[in-house]
Amino acid sequence: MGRSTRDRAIGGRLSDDMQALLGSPPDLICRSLNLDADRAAQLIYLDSLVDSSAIDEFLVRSVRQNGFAEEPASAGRQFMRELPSGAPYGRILDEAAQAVVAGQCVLVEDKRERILIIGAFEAPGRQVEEPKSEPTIRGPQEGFTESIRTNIGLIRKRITSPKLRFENMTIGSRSASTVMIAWMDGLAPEALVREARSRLAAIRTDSVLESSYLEEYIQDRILSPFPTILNTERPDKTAAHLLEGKVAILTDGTPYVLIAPLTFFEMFSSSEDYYQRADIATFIRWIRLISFFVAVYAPSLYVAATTFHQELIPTALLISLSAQREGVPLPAFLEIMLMEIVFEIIREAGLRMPRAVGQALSIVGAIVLGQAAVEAGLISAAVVIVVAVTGITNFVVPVYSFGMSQRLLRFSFILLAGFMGLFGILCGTLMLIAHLVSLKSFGVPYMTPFAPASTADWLDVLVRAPRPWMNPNRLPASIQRLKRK
Amino acid sequence: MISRTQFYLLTVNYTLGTTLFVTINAMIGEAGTDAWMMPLWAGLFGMIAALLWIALLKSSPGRSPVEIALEAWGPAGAIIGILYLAVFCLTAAWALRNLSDFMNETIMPNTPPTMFHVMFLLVAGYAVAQGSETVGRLNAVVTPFLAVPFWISLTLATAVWDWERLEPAFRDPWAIFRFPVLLGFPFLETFSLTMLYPKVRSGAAGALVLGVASAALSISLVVFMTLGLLGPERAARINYPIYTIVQEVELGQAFVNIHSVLTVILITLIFIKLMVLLYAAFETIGQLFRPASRWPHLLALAILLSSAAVAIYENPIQNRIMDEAYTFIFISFYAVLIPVLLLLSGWLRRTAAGRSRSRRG
Amino acid sequence: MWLLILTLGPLIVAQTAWLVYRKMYRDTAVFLAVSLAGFGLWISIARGRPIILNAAIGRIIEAAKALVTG
Amino acid sequence: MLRRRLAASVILALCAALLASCWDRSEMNELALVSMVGMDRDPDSGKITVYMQVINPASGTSAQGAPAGEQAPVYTYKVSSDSFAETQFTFYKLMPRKMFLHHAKAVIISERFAKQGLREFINFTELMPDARSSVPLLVAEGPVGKVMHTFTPLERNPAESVTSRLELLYEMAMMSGRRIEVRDVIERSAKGEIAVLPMIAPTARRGDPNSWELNAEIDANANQLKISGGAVIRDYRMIGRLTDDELVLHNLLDGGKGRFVRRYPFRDGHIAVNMKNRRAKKKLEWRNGKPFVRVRIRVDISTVGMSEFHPQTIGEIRELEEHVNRSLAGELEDFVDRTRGKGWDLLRIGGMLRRKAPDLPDPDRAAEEAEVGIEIESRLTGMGNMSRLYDETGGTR
Repeated sequence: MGRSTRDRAIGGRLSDDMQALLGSPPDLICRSLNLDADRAAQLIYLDSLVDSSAIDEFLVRSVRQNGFAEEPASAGRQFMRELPSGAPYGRILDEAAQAVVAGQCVLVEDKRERILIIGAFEAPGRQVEEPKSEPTIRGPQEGFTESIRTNIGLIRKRITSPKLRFENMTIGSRSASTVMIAWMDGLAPEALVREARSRLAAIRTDSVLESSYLEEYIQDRILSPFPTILNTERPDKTAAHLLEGKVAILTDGTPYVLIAPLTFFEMFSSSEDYYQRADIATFIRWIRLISFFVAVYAPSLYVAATTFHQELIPTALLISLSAQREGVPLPAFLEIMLMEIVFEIIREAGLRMPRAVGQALSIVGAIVLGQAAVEAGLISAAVVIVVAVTGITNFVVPVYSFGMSQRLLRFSFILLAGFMGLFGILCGTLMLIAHLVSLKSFGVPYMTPFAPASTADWLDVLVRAPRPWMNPNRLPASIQRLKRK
Repeated sequence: MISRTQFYLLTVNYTLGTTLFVTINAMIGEAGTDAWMMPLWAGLFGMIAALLWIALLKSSPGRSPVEIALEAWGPAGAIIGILYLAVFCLTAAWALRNLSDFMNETIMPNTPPTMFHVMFLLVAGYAVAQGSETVGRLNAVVTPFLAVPFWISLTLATAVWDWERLEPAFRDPWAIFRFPVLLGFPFLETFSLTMLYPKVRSGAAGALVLGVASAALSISLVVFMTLGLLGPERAARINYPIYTIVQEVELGQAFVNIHSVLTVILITLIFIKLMVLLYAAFETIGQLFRPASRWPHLLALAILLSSAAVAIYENPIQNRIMDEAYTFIFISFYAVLIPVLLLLSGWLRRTAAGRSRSRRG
Repeated sequence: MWLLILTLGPLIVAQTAWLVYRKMYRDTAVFLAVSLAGFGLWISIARGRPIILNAAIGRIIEAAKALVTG
Repeated sequence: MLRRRLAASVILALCAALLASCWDRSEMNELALVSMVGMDRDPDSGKITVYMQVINPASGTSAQGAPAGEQAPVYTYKVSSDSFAETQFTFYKLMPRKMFLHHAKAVIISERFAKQGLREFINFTELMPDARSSVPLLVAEGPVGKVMHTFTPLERNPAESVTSRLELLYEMAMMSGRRIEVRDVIERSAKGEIAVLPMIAPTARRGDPNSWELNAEIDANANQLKISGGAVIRDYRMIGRLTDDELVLHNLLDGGKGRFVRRYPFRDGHIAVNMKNRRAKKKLEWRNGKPFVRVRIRVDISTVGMSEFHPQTIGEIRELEEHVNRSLAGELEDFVDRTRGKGWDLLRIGGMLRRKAPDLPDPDRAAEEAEVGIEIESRLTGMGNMSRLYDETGGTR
């Protein structure tokens, strides 16, 4: 008799205390399965996080058929494990609660006094879709999702090699997010993997909701406009980088994967380069390089040329420009500054606003700010052109975060140009180069393969050489440096 | 640690540094159509001097002259070190002032010189604070963007090339030796590079000598082209022949005035020179006083240099007179005399030690 | 003149204070030595009687010559 | 911490400097774009008069669209004072905008000024960093003021009109050389050699120059500028003139590479020969102690425009070439003799001697008694669109 009460106690108590502990949420289910007289069992789970069909069809049935009689296999700790029955009740309760909120299902068999934790996790989430931020015309159209297991699958399906390594870490005292380091064993330098591991381990934070959280912790220098870690939502890109011996960091709950190390010129090569014909890809790569310079320098050069060094401008052009400026109230510097800021505002608005309104915005932007401002004589037409060109060229670069840094640079250069003309631009440029060459990403100089120079790599940086011309087993210089260490 | 190539490029750019702006017309004024031979023998002398420094540096590897002085002479060495600090600062101030003179006389007449000084000091300070690697790599990255436009513009200018301007040649074989300042100014000044020398991975010696040699060659080539493009009559009179050349370059009918771009590109050379000197000064401070912080001392140096650049000389004319009177003596004092003394003392100590060891044995 | 003092003064003072606060006394000494030299030079410029370093070197060398020749 | 403070101070400094609206900054519409400069010097009073022709940008389309009504393409400002430096500043009594010399296309000197000597002006321009010495220098026949106050038809901006005409004259008629820029005058004069500058003159006036009926005037010869003749400059001073005819010959000897037409008596009529200079080389030789200058010129001739005669046989071709050689050489020889007679060393023999034989005691004497031999080698390369001419008897011959 007393036995039965005690039995009653363990299952019931657990479920009651669970209710209390979680504040009796609506989605907490405590099912008590009444089997034959001497076998009763309790199922405790959150039905918002578990696959209820799996529970009904698989769990309940196997419990009925006494499927859990034998010891659970040691393998698959994730899937099913048994709490040591001898443990103090408090600890059991905590572990059970932790398991339940993690989307697992707690099975209490009163008779045998066993508490099994069975993974039936199935969180709501979207399917694999086309990557939003970096679409390609040719090449795979699938992108990472928020579920880390899907992402791992997406990578594995591209690299079917036993050398592909994943290492699990849990970061965030509250969110306890799953983070995985992925690398190719043998390709990736030991030092790199060790570095990544130690940097991730050193993170002290309460939550990781997006990989950018990690990026801020593990990047080499905080005060820099340039990203030193690549983030992508393309599995094929990730695979390509892994095969170059780099390290990828997957974070649960975000489709963006971090890849390190990153060098400056890699930001000009998109994964599509390798799907296009070599010559075309090379051409496009150069276009990107040029448009980078245009995006950064065009407005400042305009300011410098029109307010400091007018002799640079061909006579005819100078005449028409100065004719345009007749009666324009603002100095050219302010004109450009104003238009640039307005343009940034419009762009930001365009990003945030609901799709339906976009049309209206573009009309306002185009007509009101362009034409009207010119015709009202507030802005000279040339300025509008310059700003428009820079705005467009800014979108050419394949890495979004790099585009952001370009905007930052652009404004500082305009400031310098308005301050001291070409000399100011020169100073800014030297400063920029000094900064770039001093940057490092996971111990790799940012400007590799140019400073320090390794001519062998130029074949894949300045041009996109046809694959047959390139040695498939050759790792990029950045990785080789790390290997040498 | 910087690579051999980077050190080589540094040497070349450093030597070209202010030379292209200051001495060309003086050379041509001295030797007329044969002026292009001057840098060659001066460069030869510079190479010999470089060999002397290399001998000194090889005598105790991985040490800069300042450190060598410190370990050789103790407190006296410290005084030498402070002297070197002063010398580096002075040379840097010189470079800065040449820059602002040039800018004021050419494309930006109204900007106060100090603005130029401060801007360059800021950038150079930032670069130096990042360490020798940054200095080397910055220069390596900049060099092509420097050399290509410069030589292209000179080639474009050859539209008005005229061999008649180079005649009569070889009038007076001794004329080319009548300008000893040249020994001191571009070539002995490369001594500041010995502060970077220990930072070079390997083969720094070759890089240094080769650098001086190719710098001498390119200076002589520039002088040669100046003669062929402007003729000795004009080139000897104009203050900045290079500026006049690029001013008269025409890119077709449209771009008739590209000089401001080329000017701004050219002054990068001065920047590199300044950067090296600032690095040398900063390194000297570091080796003399072993400070724990970097930025404060760069700030202090910036203050000192920005003032020294204004006070270094009253006006370019006075500067030229002083140059021709004293520069050579001044430079050869710290770049030849002191290294020789250091070398001798080191050699004496070594022989003495050897003898004592043999006596003991 | 005043502008100069207003710009440089605070810079030097703040920097020194920071160094002292960080207990880097040797650095403080070096910093003050160098920066005050510069400051002095600035003052001399601002007062319109700059010390022309170039001429100073010249004088030194002349003196040295005199010594050597006796 | 410290780095951030430094950065902040840098930004502050920048902004402060910006607010102080920097030193060399000037908006485009604060500039007076000088397109042409004219100069005159009164021989007795020594007063210098400078004309600045400034482009009027509003004559083009402006930000507000096309300008209302007809506007002058250029305005001419005039200032006179005792020295160039002073004129530069007195201009601002009249000029509301900053003088901008970089785009000046041509400099025009009055004949009397040229005769007094240009050294002062040359030094002034060379001293000014923003004045390029690579602009063509023209000598105005008669008062320079007239030239500066003349619009040119078709190419409204006189400076443009002048420069393009100089180019065309060089290409098509060799009536203007390559060495007509300020820097060439400097160099040649410094070498003690002769430079020849083009001359410009206003044509006959008709109607009121300041009224707009001029734009309705069909006769493009009236009320405009004409470039013809050459001013001989030695030692910064104008010492004489060359006619257009002589100008062609001089440019040919000077190594000009344009095409030109000469008309020679041939058989029982004349032929107009179309020539293009290929190579002109001067060589210094010594004949019994006297310098001998051998000039070798290779010209390509073509039958284009030779409406009188068309060679049919090899013999005729040779005959034509021989004839051209002889006549051109003859022309050149007596041109050289004539000019040397006047004491103008247009072949620049003196300079040549100074270069090639620097140890000569008195190069000028030697130059005077030097002999000149001119050899022409012409080749028939081009031909017109006909292989034989319509040679009926109609028309003149």
